[in-house]
Amino acid sequence: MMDGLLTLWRDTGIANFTWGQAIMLVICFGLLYLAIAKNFEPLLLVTIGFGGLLANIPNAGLSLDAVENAIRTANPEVLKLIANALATDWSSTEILAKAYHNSTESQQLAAIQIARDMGFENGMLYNFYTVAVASGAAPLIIFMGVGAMTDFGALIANPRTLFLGAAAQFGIFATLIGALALNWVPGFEFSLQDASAIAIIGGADGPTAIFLASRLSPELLGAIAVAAYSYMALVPIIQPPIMKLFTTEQERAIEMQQLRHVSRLEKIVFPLLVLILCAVFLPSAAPLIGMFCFGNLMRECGVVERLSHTTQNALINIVTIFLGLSVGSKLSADKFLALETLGILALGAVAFSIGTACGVLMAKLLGKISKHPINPLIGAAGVSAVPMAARVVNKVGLQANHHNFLLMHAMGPNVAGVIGSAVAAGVLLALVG
Amino acid sequence: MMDGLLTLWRDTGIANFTWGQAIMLVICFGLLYLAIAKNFEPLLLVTIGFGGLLANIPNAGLSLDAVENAIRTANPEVLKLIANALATDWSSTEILAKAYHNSTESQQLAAIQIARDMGFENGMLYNFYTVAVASGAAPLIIFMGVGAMTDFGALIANPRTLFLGAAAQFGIFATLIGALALNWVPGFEFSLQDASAIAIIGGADGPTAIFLASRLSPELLGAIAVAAYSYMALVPIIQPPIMKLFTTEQERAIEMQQLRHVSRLEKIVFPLLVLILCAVFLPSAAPLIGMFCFGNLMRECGVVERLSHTTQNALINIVTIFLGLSVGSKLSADKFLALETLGILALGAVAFSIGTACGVLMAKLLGKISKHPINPLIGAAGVSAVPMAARVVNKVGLQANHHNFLLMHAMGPNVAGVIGSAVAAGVLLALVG
Amino acid sequence: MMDGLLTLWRDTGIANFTWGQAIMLVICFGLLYLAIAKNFEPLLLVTIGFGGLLANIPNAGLSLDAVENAIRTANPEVLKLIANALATDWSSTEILAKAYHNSTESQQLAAIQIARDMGFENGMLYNFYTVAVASGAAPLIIFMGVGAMTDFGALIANPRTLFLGAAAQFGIFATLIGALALNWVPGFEFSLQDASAIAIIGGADGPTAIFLASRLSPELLGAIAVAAYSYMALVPIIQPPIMKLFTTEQERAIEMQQLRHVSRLEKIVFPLLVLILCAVFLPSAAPLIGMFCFGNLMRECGVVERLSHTTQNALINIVTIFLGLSVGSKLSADKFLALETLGILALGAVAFSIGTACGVLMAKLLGKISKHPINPLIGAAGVSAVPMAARVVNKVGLQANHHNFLLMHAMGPNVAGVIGSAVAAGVLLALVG
Amino acid sequence: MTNLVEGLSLMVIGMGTVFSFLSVLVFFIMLSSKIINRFWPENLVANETSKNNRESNQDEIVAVISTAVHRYRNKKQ
Amino acid sequence: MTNLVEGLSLMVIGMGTVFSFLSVLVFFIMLSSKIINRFWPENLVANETSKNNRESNQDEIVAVISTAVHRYRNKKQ
Amino acid sequence: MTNLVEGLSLMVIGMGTVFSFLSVLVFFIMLSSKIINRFWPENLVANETSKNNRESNQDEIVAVISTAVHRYRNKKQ
Ligand code: NA
Ligand code: NA
Ligand code: NA
Repeated sequence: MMDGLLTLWRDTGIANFTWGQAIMLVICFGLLYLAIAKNFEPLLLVTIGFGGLLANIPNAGLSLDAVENAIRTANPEVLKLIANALATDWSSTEILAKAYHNSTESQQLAAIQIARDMGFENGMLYNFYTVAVASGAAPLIIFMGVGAMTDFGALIANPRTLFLGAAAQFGIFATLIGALALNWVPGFEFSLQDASAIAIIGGADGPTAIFLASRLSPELLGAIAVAAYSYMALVPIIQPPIMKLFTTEQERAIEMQQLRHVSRLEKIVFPLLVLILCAVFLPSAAPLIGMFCFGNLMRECGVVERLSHTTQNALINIVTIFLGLSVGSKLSADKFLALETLGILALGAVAFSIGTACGVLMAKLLGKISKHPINPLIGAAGVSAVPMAARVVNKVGLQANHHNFLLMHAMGPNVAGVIGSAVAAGVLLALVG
Repeated sequence: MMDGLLTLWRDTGIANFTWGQAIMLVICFGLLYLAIAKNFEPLLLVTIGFGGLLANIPNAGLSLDAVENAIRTANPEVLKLIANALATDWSSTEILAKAYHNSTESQQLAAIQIARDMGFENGMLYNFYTVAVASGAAPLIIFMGVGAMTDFGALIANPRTLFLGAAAQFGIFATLIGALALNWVPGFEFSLQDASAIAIIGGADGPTAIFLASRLSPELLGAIAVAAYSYMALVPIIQPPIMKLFTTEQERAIEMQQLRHVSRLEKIVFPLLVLILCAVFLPSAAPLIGMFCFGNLMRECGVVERLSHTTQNALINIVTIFLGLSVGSKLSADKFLALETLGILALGAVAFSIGTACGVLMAKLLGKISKHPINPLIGAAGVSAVPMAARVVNKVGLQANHHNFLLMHAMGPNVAGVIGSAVAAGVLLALVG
Repeated sequence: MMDGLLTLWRDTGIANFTWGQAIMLVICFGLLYLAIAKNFEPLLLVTIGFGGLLANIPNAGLSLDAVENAIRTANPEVLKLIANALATDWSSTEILAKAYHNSTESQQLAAIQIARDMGFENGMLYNFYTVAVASGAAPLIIFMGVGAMTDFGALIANPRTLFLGAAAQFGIFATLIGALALNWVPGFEFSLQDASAIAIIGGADGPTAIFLASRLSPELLGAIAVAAYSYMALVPIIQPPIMKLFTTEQERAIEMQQLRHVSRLEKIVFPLLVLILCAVFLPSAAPLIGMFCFGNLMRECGVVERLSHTTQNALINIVTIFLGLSVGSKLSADKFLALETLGILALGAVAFSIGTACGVLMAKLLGKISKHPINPLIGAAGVSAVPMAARVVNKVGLQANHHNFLLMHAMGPNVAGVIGSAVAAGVLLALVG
Repeated sequence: MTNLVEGLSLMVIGMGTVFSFLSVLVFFIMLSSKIINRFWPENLVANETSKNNRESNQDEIVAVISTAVHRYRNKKQ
Repeated sequence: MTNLVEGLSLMVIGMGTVFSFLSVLVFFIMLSSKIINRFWPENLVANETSKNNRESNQDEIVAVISTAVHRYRNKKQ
Repeated sequence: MTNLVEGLSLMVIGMGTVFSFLSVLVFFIMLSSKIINRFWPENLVANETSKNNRESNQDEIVAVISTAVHRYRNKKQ
């Protein structure tokens, strides 16, 4: 019985808490607070935040696989067998864990078989992560759902707003340079892959960021996803000053012509057109753009309404829950509480700001060569962050002119930004992946 | 930077398009056109068509597994390592790919481990196919949903209509002979498995056809599924001339007695009865019939309405999306643009026609020995294709007699056809599988 | 053709029925009868019952994996190859099957590869079991759904009712002793793991019981799940006599004060509080309590209503279907028709009775030291069995006093029982798992 | 050629099985219907009354609304 | 026998843990309720007013419809 | 340092690709819109009529109900 009590005590969180875990729990509570009290992207930040809490429960091993759970026990016999399977020596559990992650697939399989034979199992969040994120499925399915929820009418009515969505992607590539430049600061060592994954935060598009990070830099996934969703939630705070800096009161007051009616057939053809261009010019963007166009075609074609309805509701909700928990499982202290995370947060803010500025400047340029007046504010919506950025544009526009409803005009660049960042992600996958 | 541009160019679709892929894209657009503009079985043809588009994006490898993607790169070093794992030599990528598919499970595992070690991954559609179709899960879950949506009242009220559903299955077995006879034509080499998988098109039942093809002849799955759904959509064009050929105007004008009321208990007992018979006489049909009866029991038992509702909506819709994409992933040029596909399309048309004719003839026979009048048209509904075939019967009946509403009477043979083809599939699985 | 007929005959259920399977079919029909006609926990008993039917179809092998299906054929060549992979001799198929289950993971993989090479496949129910139950996912997701459906208002308004939920867990540990004591009866050989898995029936909580059994004693899972849900359905019959035995008419007539209003913020803080305590004191309960609290937070936080709605509807329904079928797949004759099952059923009844009695006695004790009157009946709701037990309390209370509405007061101990048994499960996992 | 023979035998066995299976099913459906309607007949009247009750309520509501619509329109003219 | 002893020790530890855990939970629930109701009390009046508003609208609609039904029925007689 | 150069080349290629891709898309959207609106123009009138029909029915119902509410309230005063 003393044994039992001792086992139970050794098992408790108090006896095993590390400072890192405690700090991570506080950070995750912070995310939950922002989501619940401040309504910051609650669908993702509630699920990511809670996943982070679960992942940082000491001694529960929910985000570890069978081998990592076996290593965690630090039982010398167990460690010896695993080291044997990996064909390495071992001096500490950290070194063994590192060796496990760097070994070949067949060595890893051998280690897993040994861990299973000894009764160790994958943690629940690890399983969720494997099925939902490592496979790439969850962000793609979410993207399909976003496609099914997006009306491209405004973009088709005024296709030139695509240039605004293109310009705003400069935030991505500027951040890429920034991330590489950070390597001059001691303590940072971002590879080209890492830098690309970080840069995509500037795309202001959650599923794209998670998908790219899961392909290029899974270690940084947690920090990147948190940064992406946090800044998307902060759009109403980040964007207005930048928008005002680059425009005059007069420009912000410009009223735009009403958009023409877009026919059903145009809306059906649009996703197919985007898909063909993707197939012809940028196959590496096919997973993202393909699923997005599929969702949009289901929405617009009018003959599969039941599929479209389920995609926009039950399916996207289910996948969101597991995507959030899975991303949260990557918020472990050893990965998140690193200098890199601070760098990522700083770079993310830069990315959003540059993207916003480029969008606005491009809109000014476009306004000069266009017959119809263009309010430069709508360029800010080019970063995507649908539909928050468009709403911010509308609000800032109303401040300058009480009769100026820019919401519909901002929807064009807003959804253009989604396509733009998917294209940028495709380029990065093709060249860096 | 020139390197980057070159990589990107070598990666584009233009630089990699093959004629086959271009033709397949056109075919898939054709399927989408039929689905959207002509309302041809849109739930499956939109999803299959789009899956086919994605599968034929050159250089995207969405429908390939990690090893196939590694082979696709044609990097000699990579090929050497894989050939080594498969214990074969290699002269061309085609030969290596073939060797991979013909090697043992343990060799395949070794090849997969090597491909993963080198950073290759399964394409998204390949993952969907593995989870949804190769496991057999998706068609069975759809069948469960169909069971939950089917009301067997008309069949229970007039059980002899089961004979019509039985007769119409002759289309399956006649097609089986036809497929084997086609082997005399140079260029065709259908095995008994292939012929059986093709024959089931005559069952006019999508999930049954996909399930059987995935077990017996996965290579032909794409063509078989496309043929099955296309002909199901063409029922209003294929069936009427055959129905009129085998019946006189007078016969088609026969009015039938109103069906008796069927009690709730009878409807609950029915799926259990079918399951028992399946257990006793034809266990190989148990997956199909079992899931179908399970769905129907959930519908009728009245105590699990929330499960029944979800089965008929969210669940079947989600599974339909992934089933369609998975089936579409099998529409690759090398498999679809073969002589076999033409044979399959021809045989499918024959199968539907023979099934319709046999159903009608059986109904005439039944009418002669029955006390109550039987309109021979309802035999045509025996091919299944629920509920299209029953509606066609109703329409043709109304043409002959404006007061002749056959819809409810045709529902009996119509759902009987579903059970009949599941039984036929069971026989084929037992003897050929 | 004679060959074909013979194959088909050898394949039929009649030629292969064993007595055990016939009896199991009768038992499963009994479960369906209770579920449909008597409304006994229909969501689980319909699905488990039907899963049991499917699992006992002779020769269908729906609940077997590829190797077991290969062994079932009893083809000497096949058996030899498998025995070779397992590095054993073999004299009978039973011995080989046993050797397979006792061999190491790498031997099992080798056997699976051989079975696949020879064309054998996993049965459908085996796949469902692996994905839904063996991974631990399904019971945890259901628990998340239950969390999203539970209102803790009554518990927060009167937190001392948690002691009632604690006391009722004595049923669990008394049953644990009982199961071990049964080992004195010849024929019983419950290990500590088995006894713990059986004891959790006393927790009166389906997903907790299935989760613990799947971790500690998968062999007994079928019997444990059936016992747990059966007794939960029998709560209106089991509990009232015990409640009346330990209380006087006067005590049962005690009216309680109306509960105070609980604010939204209190309800949001509650799941986070429970999670922190779990993290600090009992990490082994983290999967169960974590998912439960996650569901409840989604419900209460008010910003993710679409996720909460899907969790309470589509998601929990889908998972229930596959959980039920998977549990049913464990109702095979060789495991269910054993002396152990009778022991489990007897122990389950004891567990419920002791839990009820302890809850009532604790409520009496609490009533003595509390300022406000406490009706001892509400202690019976501490076993959980939400919301049936609370309803029974209400009914028995009304019998003693027509103005005595105890439903809301019983909801406190009722949901406390859910947390209590999750804590008990955590202790068992930590010390026995 | 051998395949064709095999195919023919498959056809005979297959159609035979389909017909036997469905014939047995016809028999058992008839049997079960007879048993059920003799021993556990559905209380149609009770059922339909309760159903009618519900429906008649709905009917009444529909009637009320349509009358209202009607009167409203007549008044408009 | 050893098993029984183990079982008894499990029982003591188990019930001990359950009671300790839930006791601590009781304490923290009470504490948090006190803190919340002191520092962030729910503005019940405001909440219920907005709720009432919504509900009263519904109430009115229900009232209107039921009155219409009533009048319609009376007229029918 | 080499990385930075690579990054710069990535930026040029990336922004180039994004702009080229979206420019081609702009062109094809305009082209397809022109083709569609010339050869398969949406019969807006027909569409809107059928839609209006549905909507006008709903409008009427809304009108009836709101009138009923109105009259009911006036009577109450
Ligand atoms: Na973007
Ligand atoms: Na059929
Ligand atoms: Na409990």
